[in-house]
Amino acid sequence: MRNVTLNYADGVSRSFEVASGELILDAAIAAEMPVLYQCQSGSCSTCTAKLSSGDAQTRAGASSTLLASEVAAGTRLLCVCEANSDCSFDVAYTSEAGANVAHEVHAFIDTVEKIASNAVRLTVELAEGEWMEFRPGQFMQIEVPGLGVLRSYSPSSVGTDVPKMTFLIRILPDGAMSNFLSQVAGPDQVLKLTGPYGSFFLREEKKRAPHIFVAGGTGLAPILSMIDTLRQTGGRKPPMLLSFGCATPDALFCLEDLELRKQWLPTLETRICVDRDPLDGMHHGNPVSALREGDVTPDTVAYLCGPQVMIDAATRRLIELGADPANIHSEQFTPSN
Amino acid sequence: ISEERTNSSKVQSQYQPYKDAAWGFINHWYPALFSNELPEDHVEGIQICGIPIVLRRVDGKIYALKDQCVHRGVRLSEKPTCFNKETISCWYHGFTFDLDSGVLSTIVANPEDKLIGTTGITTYPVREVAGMIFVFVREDDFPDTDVPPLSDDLPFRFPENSERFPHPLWPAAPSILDENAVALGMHRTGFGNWRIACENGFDNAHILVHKDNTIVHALDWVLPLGILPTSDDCITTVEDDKGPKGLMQWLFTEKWAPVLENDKLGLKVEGLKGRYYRTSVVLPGVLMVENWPEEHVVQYEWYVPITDDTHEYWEVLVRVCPTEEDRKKYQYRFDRVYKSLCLHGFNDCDLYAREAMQNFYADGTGWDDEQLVATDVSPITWRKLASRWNRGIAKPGRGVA
Amino acid sequence: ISEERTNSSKVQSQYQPYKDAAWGFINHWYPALFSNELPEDHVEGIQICGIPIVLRRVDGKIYALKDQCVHRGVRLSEKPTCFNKETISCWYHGFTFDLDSGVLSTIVANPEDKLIGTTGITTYPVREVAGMIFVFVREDDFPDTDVPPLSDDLPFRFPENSERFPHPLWPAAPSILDENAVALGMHRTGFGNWRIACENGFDNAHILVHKDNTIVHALDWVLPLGILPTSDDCITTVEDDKGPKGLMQWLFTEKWAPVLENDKLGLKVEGLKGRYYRTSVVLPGVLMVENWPEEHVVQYEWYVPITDDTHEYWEVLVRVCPTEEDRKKYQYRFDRVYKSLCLHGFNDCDLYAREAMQNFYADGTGWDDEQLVATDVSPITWRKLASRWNRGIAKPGRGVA
Amino acid sequence: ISEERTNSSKVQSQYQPYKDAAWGFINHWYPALFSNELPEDHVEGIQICGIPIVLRRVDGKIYALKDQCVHRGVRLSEKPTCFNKETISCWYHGFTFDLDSGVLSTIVANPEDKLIGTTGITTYPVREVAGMIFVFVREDDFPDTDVPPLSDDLPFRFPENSERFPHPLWPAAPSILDENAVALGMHRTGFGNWRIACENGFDNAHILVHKDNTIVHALDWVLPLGILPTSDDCITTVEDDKGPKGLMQWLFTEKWAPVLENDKLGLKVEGLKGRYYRTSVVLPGVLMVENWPEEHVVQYEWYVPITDDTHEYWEVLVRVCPTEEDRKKYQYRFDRVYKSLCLHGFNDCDLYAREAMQNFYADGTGWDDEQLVATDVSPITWRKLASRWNRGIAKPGRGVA
Ligand code: FES
Ligand code: FES
Ligand code: FES
Ligand SMILES: [Fe+2]
Ligand SMILES: [Fe+2]
Ligand SMILES: [Fe+2]
Ligand SMILES: [Mg+2]
Ligand SMILES: [Mg+2]
Ligand SMILES: [Mg+2]
Ligand SMILES: [Mg+2]
Ligand SMILES: [Mg+2]
Repeated sequence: MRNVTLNYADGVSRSFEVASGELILDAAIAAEMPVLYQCQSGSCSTCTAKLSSGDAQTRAGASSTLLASEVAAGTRLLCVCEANSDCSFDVAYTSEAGANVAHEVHAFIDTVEKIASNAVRLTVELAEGEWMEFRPGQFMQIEVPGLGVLRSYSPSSVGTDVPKMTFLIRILPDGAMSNFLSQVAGPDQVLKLTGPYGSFFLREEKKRAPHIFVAGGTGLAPILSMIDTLRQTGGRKPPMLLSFGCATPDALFCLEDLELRKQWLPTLETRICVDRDPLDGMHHGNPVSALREGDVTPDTVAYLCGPQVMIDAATRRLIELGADPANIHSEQFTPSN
Repeated sequence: ISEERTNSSKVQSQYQPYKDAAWGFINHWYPALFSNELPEDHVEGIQICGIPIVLRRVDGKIYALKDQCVHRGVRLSEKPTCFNKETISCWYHGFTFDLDSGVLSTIVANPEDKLIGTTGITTYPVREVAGMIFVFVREDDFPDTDVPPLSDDLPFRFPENSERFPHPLWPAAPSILDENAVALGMHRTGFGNWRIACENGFDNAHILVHKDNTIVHALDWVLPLGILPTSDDCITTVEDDKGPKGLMQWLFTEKWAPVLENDKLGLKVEGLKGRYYRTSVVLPGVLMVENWPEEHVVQYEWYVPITDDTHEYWEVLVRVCPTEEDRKKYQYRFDRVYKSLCLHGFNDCDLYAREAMQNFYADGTGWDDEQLVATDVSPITWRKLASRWNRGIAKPGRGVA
Repeated sequence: ISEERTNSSKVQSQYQPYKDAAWGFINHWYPALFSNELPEDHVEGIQICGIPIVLRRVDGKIYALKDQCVHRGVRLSEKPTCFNKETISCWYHGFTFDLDSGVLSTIVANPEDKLIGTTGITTYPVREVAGMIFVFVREDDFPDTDVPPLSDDLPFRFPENSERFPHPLWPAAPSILDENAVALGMHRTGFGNWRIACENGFDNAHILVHKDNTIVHALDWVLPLGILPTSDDCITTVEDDKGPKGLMQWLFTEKWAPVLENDKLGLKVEGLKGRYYRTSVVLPGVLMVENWPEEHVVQYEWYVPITDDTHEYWEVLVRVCPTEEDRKKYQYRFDRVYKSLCLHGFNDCDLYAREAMQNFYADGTGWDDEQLVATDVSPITWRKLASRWNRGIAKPGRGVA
Repeated sequence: ISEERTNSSKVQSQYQPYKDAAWGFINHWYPALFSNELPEDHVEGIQICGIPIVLRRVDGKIYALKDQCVHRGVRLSEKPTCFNKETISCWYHGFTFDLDSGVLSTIVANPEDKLIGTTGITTYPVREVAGMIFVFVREDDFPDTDVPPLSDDLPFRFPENSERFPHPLWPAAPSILDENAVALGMHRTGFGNWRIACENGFDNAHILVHKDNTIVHALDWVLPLGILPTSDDCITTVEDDKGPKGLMQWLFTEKWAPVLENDKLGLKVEGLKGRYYRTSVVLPGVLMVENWPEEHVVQYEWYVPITDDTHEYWEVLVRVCPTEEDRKKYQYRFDRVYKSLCLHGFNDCDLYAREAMQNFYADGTGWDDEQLVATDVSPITWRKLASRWNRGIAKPGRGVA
């Protein structure tokens, strides 16, 4: 066994074991190292790395597209390369390879639309030539113009809507962003966004399992993005249960959007909850209390977004109903963080 | 491991400049016409790398200028109008350009206009050798003093490279620059991008498409199923300070193994008359096939970009013919054998294959979706070399068809 | 635009997924070829939902694979090359794919390449019934285990639905899945988007275009000016857990009133021989016309997406023919009467009408500008249903013509 | 690009609206058809400024409506269907529109639908004079009350302008609006943008393209090499409150000098029979050539925008013919002389030149790259005037070919 270390562009280093005669890329993939590759046959040059210490050579008989000068300078193609000693390589990408690296973009405000007694929908369009890729559920930080303070919001829109992005924002008495949105914001004003951030995102590998979404208030935003992403995925759709709640009926929002999702997605069930004065068809209580026996199967995957107390209660309740704790993903979503 | 990590599109590819060169490499020498396509006092219009070019021959000398009037952009070649030997005039409003400098020297109906002498059209250096006219296709501001010799954009020469690239199996390949060289051939438009066409030229893995060609069977040639690289130095890149930049493939040496069998498919090649050849390619995309289609003859090919989805495909056979009789014999053999069986026949299959690849690459997705293998060491090496040594990436054509 | 149109912007948003389905719905069964278009050992290439597909028949069995080589993207069907009964090879560099699994099983000139066994092309499930070949056109990662039965993407069957959808005016419609069913028909390319074509099929308001058709007058049929919905339940949507998803129109019941007069225009339809029929449509866009063009016969139509602006228009008449003589008689009648007067004749007017609508929708503005009315309950119901029950929205073709 | 060009970026910004008018100017009168192209009860479809228009003649009167059904957008003219003298019906689902108001007055198979009377299609005012049909092509919300008289979009008239624009060398030009005026001519599609075509019409610097025309030599005309402006007031713009907006060029006065020699090129024009004429142009792009091709005749030209890359080129000769015999003689001369030698012959060279310019301007780069000179005072003045006085910039066609 040889020990091989990859030094990433972001300063992170990670090591793994390579058997003698084993190709370094094969070992890296097996060890779930972040590595970029494509052809695995020494041609496409995607897996290029620079040998910084140790001895590593192209497997005898394997071809590679490296020029002799490149080999002399230490360049190797990991897919056709064997380690003859412990060695380390520099790679040109970061340890987040394959993930979306956070960066700053500029966006123009399209609309600020009041959608409930204390919530607005903010629609923006990214500036020409700027782009933002994100996973459904991740969040961005938006700088409050003039004040320089940052607030975190998840898009309720999906990746294919970019350059348009939509956010649901709770209006707080005298909140920095709230004041900006309700008093200052107008079409074509420029906002600075940074992101994406967060490990609360839709798990692609679990997309066929039954889904439960529990959302409190504007915690609905990332959930909408997840539901729409699942909708856009071809093939069999999983059963989905959304439990969404606010304090009172006039604080609720996006109910028409949810109706539309139900029209488009036969496997989506929604429970709309209010703590007080429920209207016809609404659940009286919080979104956790709307969960019941039979909602959960052993492979259910759950996404929770809202105040910490709701997340704690929902987690307890889901486990009680039979959910695997490893399948419960959550994001605390307090209005001003 | 997540799916995204297998997607190489997120890293800047080592040959990104090549991927950007849909309209070709600019500031290079390209063939424009055969000499006999431009007789004395004729005017012809062509297009290379998105640039319209008009050629005129006066007293034997050839001039090449941008074929787009500075006034309102019509092509001068669309209705050739020349009032003397020093100029070419636009047929529309009579803007008249100096053949040698491109300067606006008069306007037919406006001889005193202040614009005269202050503007003009780009001129392109011209060389005529062995029956072919070459043009140096350049950006408008590329200085005359930087124009390299034509030989920098032509294949490696022999015997001067015989020591560097020995070839015991055949005589030293002739060159179009040799004394008494005669270039016979043809050109036609290929409906696909020039890079797709070019890569096919020196691709050692596509012999399958030629398996049923008449010339192979008429002459009892033995072609292997393919030729596999066996060593790291199967290709030598040439990046000398002076001279052409390109790559030489060590075909029919121990660095490449001919594949004669595929057990799984029950395929086996048998026979005696091995057909030895060697391919090399130099910038801006010139193929040389030594010892092809027979001894003492060399085949050149160019894939001259016209637009991003068309190229002019040039197939040229060169032989040194010191005497008039040699010349006649060569011409006769070209007309009777080479033209129909090689330039058509054999190479028609290549043109077909190149055009068949066009859809895959035309929308840009092919460059990401292709899955290359060991034998593709040839195109990959070429892409990297071309990315490194080209003299400029042509911009999309402006105001042209 | 009038406020009285029935497709307000709220209604429109309910069928947004349908508006996004320019390239069709993926993960559905579509007709590919008639059986006699793919004889033993033949290879054919087609395209559905932007996906190129190659079909090969070996020992009677049909295989369907993506017709785009993983190597450099050429279509395998462009020059069919098969070295044995288990594989299909790419004619260019000899990449060879297992017919059954699509896996890259060897490379002609590169039998030991590392890529072998690690990659491949998508395969498509195939069913052959009553003289037609169906292919399940799927996304690359759609699992075999999720492939639904063909019957889920075919029209409602009778008599098993006779109670649910009674039809006193005609005998139970045959199905292509019935024992001894014979499907006779034709297919041709329509130059327009598939949705525009499909909606015309079950549109009860367009009888006007058929007013002068030969078959109507030769057989003295009485066709009304139109058929108007008279009740909310004029259409039943079928959204059962299992089986096809679609809609049935209660034509020639009290839920629809034939319009026989228009006073304002002085139009009046008279006559005795009412021509009763009923249309239904199921995902992914299959029309059934019961009792058409005569008793015991049913007409099916498909509008198979090729690109966003072309579709393959299939017209198929099904009849159950238990004996050889029945078969012959049916074929004879098809050849002499149905083909010229119905599939051409009558339906040519539909094809014309569909292509006439294409400009309006092609630039995307038609979906917003159209002003639908009461009779358009049929397409609106269909759009909503299709938005809800399709198995995926096809993405624009990649690397194809 | 030379600093000496007359269209500096400042000048360019003055005519930005003109650069935006690729699809033409809307809310103007345009010729649609010759009277004899629309006999009694005929229906014809045309397209102007991206708007499809259907014309029907009933009892001599002509109606023009938007040729795009409000229902699902097909062209009414594609299969003309009229059940009475007051309406035109859509052949597809029978939406029926009042000829006069455009209102949806009934639906063939849906006489009680609530949409009836609430929607409709735009109508276009029509005028028929001297054998030509003109249509006022307007935006959907352009009010009837604002429609200007046809004369506002036709060339300047004489003798009422004879004092303002004296012309000692020829008789007062007739007008199509004169009593007994007869307009003979032709129209055909030009494959280029209408502005490029229009500017050629009154361009004094392009006489070179006509140098070899048969009519010039048959009639021994002397045409100069070009005509140069000699004074600031060589062009008068007409921007009166009422009447046409346009420009008059003072050709063959002391404000323009004919160029008869170019020393540098050794060119010299000699001869006696000067051919005097004068060009003017008015919005929306109507050329008048007075005294052309002979005395008492005037030539009009229109370049009617169809799309952004096609226009309908109209060439019309007008003469006043008070008697039937005058009419016959004029028709005879038109058929034998004018049509072949002028409208074809001479003007074919113009059409050729206009189409030759299209590539340069089609991708938008020509507007920036062109280098105009002194003689281009004509197009520059026109561009500024048109930018100022047009009644609206047409939007790209919606839902049309
Ligand atoms: S376009 Fe060439 S002179 Fe005017
Ligand atoms: S493209 Fe198919 S094998 Fe190369
Ligand atoms: S499209 Fe004209 S009536 Fe339907
Ligand atoms: Fe070849
Ligand atoms: Fe029909
Ligand atoms: Fe002219
Ligand atoms: Mg010079
Ligand atoms: Mg192109
Ligand atoms: Mg298309
Ligand atoms: Mg009116
Ligand atoms: Mg166009």
